Amino acid sequence: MENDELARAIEAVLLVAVEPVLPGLLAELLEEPAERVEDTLTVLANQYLDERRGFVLARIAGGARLQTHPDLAPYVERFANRDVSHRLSTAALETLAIVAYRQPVSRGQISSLRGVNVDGVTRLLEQRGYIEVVGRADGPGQPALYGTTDLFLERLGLNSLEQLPPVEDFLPGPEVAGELEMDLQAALGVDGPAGSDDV
Amino acid sequence: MENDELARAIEAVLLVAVEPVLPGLLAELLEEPAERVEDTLTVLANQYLDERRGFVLARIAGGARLQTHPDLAPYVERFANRDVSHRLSTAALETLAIVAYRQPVSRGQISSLRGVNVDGVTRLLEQRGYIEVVGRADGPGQPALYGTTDLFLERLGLNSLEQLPPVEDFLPGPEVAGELEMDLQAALGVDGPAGSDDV
Amino acid sequence: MSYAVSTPTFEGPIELLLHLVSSHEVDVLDIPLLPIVDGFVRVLTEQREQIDFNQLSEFLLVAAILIELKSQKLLPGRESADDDDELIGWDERDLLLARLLECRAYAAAADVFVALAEQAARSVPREVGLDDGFAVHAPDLLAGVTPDDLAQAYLRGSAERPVPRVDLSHVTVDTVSVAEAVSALIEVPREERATSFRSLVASCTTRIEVIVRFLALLELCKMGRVALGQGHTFGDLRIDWLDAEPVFAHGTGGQGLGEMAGYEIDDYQG
Repeated sequence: MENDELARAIEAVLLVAVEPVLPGLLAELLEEPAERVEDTLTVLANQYLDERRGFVLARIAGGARLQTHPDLAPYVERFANRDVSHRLSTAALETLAIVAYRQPVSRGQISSLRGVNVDGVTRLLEQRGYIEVVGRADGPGQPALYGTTDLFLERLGLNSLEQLPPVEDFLPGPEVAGELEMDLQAALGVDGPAGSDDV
Repeated sequence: MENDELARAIEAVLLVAVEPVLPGLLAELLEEPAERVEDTLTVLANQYLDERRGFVLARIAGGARLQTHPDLAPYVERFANRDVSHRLSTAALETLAIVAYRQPVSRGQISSLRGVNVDGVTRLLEQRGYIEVVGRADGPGQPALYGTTDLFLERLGLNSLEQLPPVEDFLPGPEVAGELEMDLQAALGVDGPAGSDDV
Repeated sequence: MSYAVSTPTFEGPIELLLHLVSSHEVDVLDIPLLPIVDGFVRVLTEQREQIDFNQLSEFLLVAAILIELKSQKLLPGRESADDDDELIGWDERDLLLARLLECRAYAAAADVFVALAEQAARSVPREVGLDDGFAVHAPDLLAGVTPDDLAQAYLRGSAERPVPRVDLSHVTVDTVSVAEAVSALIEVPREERATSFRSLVASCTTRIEVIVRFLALLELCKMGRVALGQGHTFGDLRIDWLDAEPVFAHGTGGQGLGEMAGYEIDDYQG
């Protein structure tokens, strides 16, 4: 791969990566030697600084990640306070509930249960301190396993997870409940569930 | 704010946004006129293209967002496990097309056009977040009127509905229309339209 | 292969009859339709072993058009109607053709949607969210969410998405009227003055019943018979009966609530 192409590919991968990406993983993905990847990361990091971009390429725990330039924190803060909706979307609440009842659980498991990609939602929940990584699964890639936090219990006014309402008690069954909810929302003309995992 | 600083601030906000950011919100956050924000977005978008960056600034559903350059899809796909399992059926796609071009439209209207009951299909599209209730028709029962959502635009990579090709472009040419007419005559087992004398 | 009819004014294939009627060469009022139908039924009975279904459906279509044309002619107030309006058979067909063409257009548009979506999917958006240090500024997203909300969300979230298995679109659904539901709700025996929506619909087996019951509740609310409340966004509806005794439910004379409800709901405006 040409230098230019390698830099572009790395940039693209970093743009969508939720967690810091290890150079070894990049090397494997792009089928290039680790040193070349390291060199390109350095080149990109310097380029962003020289060009005074609004973001930097930071090295975190050995991995590489794009993040905002510290200078611009005031704007990012304003955005954070302004943009984030004041309650969880249906999709996010469902994801949180799955973590609460099924913990420890991996993103992949949640995703296959919910039928959509949940990376963005789990990250949001993790950032807010409602869930955290509590371990690693065996198997390929050792995916992170999530559980709920003390903050989560506190916010819900619970002393322990055992105080969560038992889910078997709820009638009618889950499908019916879900459908009813949706039909009623439709009947009421209020916003239905987003259907995507956007928050 | 200087041009350069404005561009950096916008870049930083786009980096932390999880959905397209409306220029109006940027203008408000950065306390700059909307036109300047628009201009800066254009400058940034062109800059990324000229510099052959690995990402682009795309305009989606009226907002701006950073996304990977389509060229790099092979690498990005290997990395990000994109959710492609949700292919829509032909029936769902055709219904979606009807909603997109005739919105606001009721289930009854879609159904009489397609000649079949479309309750299940509209429900599915609503669940996926591609369509939503945008109003109520007058008349008995005040049936819900559907329109497409921002997610629909997002999935199609469009900035607005105006970017959809005009539906007239898709109307079959005269030959197809003639053939259909003949099929129809065969199906109905009657002769040609009144006025022809070939009895 | 078509069915030949024989009437005092016309003899020949039934399609030809339709054509002549449509082109005003034969007045449909001069054609007695009953013998035509009877004759066809007789032929059918004779061929019971080997009914030609094409012929059968063609006959039904043409006969239906003729009957419609004739009934329109027989109805008063249609004399001034446009000639075009009388050619209902052709109109229908043109409408059908227009509809088919439009559907073709939408099918082609759907193909373009797929292509656009495929192109768009080649670009992956950044959805990483805030950098770590910024989360503290965001408001508490769990405000107002109760453990029960969470349990419900779990059930919704882990429920398999319903997959429609059988296409029932050709089946006529029994209609449930809002008026009936209003009467039923009024007559529901109740020990307590308050209940919840979920418990009210626990016995419903279809969605339409639930929806109708919901509309009936709204109707009762409008009439001042119940008060509705929803504590919070994900919550159940709380229903308070404002009259412990159903006032008109068993009344036979005068204007019962049921009748009144029926009357109002016929003009239901939400």
